[in-house]
Amino acid sequence: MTVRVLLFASYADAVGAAEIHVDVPDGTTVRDLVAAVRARHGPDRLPPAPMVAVNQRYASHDTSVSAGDEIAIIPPVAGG
Amino acid sequence: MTVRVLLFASYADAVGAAEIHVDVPDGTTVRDLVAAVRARHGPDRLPPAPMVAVNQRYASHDTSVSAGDEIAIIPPVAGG
Amino acid sequence: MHSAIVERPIEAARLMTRVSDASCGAVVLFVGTVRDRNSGRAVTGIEYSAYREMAERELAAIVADAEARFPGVHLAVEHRIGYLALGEASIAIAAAHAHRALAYDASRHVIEETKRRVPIWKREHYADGTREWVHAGSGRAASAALPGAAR
Amino acid sequence: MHSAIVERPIEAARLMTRVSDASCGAVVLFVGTVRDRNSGRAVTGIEYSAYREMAERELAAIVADAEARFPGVHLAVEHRIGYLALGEASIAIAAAHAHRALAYDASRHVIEETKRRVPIWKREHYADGTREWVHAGSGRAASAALPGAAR
Repeated sequence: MTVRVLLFASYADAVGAAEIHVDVPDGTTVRDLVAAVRARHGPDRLPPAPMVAVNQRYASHDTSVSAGDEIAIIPPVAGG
Repeated sequence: MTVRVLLFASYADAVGAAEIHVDVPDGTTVRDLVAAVRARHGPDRLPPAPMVAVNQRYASHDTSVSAGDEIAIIPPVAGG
Repeated sequence: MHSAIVERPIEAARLMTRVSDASCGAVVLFVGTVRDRNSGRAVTGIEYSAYREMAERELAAIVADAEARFPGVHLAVEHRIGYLALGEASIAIAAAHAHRALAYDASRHVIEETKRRVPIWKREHYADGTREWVHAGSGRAASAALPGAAR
Repeated sequence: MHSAIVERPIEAARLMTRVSDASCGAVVLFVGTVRDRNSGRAVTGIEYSAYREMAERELAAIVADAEARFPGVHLAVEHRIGYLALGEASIAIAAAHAHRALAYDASRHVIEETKRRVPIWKREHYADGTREWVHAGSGRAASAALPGAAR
């Protein structure tokens, strides 16, 4: 399946895109998805265990990902 | 000597004046002055050990009072 | 730093402007207002009175102490006296600092010290037409005959 | 309660008006502004960006949680995004309560939670013409190549 992944701030700069599409097997986890992004774009572009949101909620790396999900890889936040 | 004593808020209401003049011996203390005021105006008008300021600073009841001092008997404060 | 006892409405926005500068990333404003109930009674307004010269001196001392205790904080405080209607501000404290923790702490310190030691009193006016001096901490209005420390 | 991510100047006075009512004797306003130095570098402005839908959701959740945690508090919060010049407000939090302790505590809780979990980022612009993403807590700007959690 193809999963849409949003990138923000320093991660978007590092990868060179604010949105990417990643091919992963059905039933993949957040952990596997992050590994696939790092393999494709370079392991120096993203940390090995970044924060991830699935459908706009913070999710653990064990969460299963479905094709329609909105996945976001989230740099350390700095609001306020 | 005659000492000028300021009263405020509920104490002024209780004594019926915002300022009184009290005759006390030279070298009297705040404690003696308060006792003199209570003796003259009625012991139910003021508590036995109210807060007192001498020349606009909180003072202990052992403080000596001079004729020119500005003495104030201060009800529990309620600002803010 | 700025502190004053005033007899006009407090302009909180002006106090914030006074304390803010380019080095301060955090401003905390505290505003105390007249509320409609106290100890279960309907309040229509509060009359604040002060031992004015001493109140000004104590408020200035509190601000100076706080600026020493919380280095780098900028403070501006005004306390209003006279008759205040519901919702009107009796006190406003603006505290600015490069970092928020010190702005919050200084603000809180100033309001607590003000309530503890500035010689200001308030008489609540109630919906039933009565009015009574309020003694802080007791949570009750004081009787006229035997106030304060004797209770 | 009110929370929003906005792309216009924040009107802090309006947030205070929103939370104030006759039952609230205390209002605490926190304003975070762009300051002129960070980690020893001269800053000229900050560009805030957000994962906007999620940021709105997180901010609303923080406010709802705070109103449950501090019963009786009224809250209004806005966080601005886009480019902000020195002194401009990035966030304002108004907290009103009958009693000051809860107004202060709720205000502090909302700013700490916002900094902890709302997906907003900032890129500082420096006097020397460079700009860098800032990672909160690190106190340092992030390198472009290896940001955040890996450091």
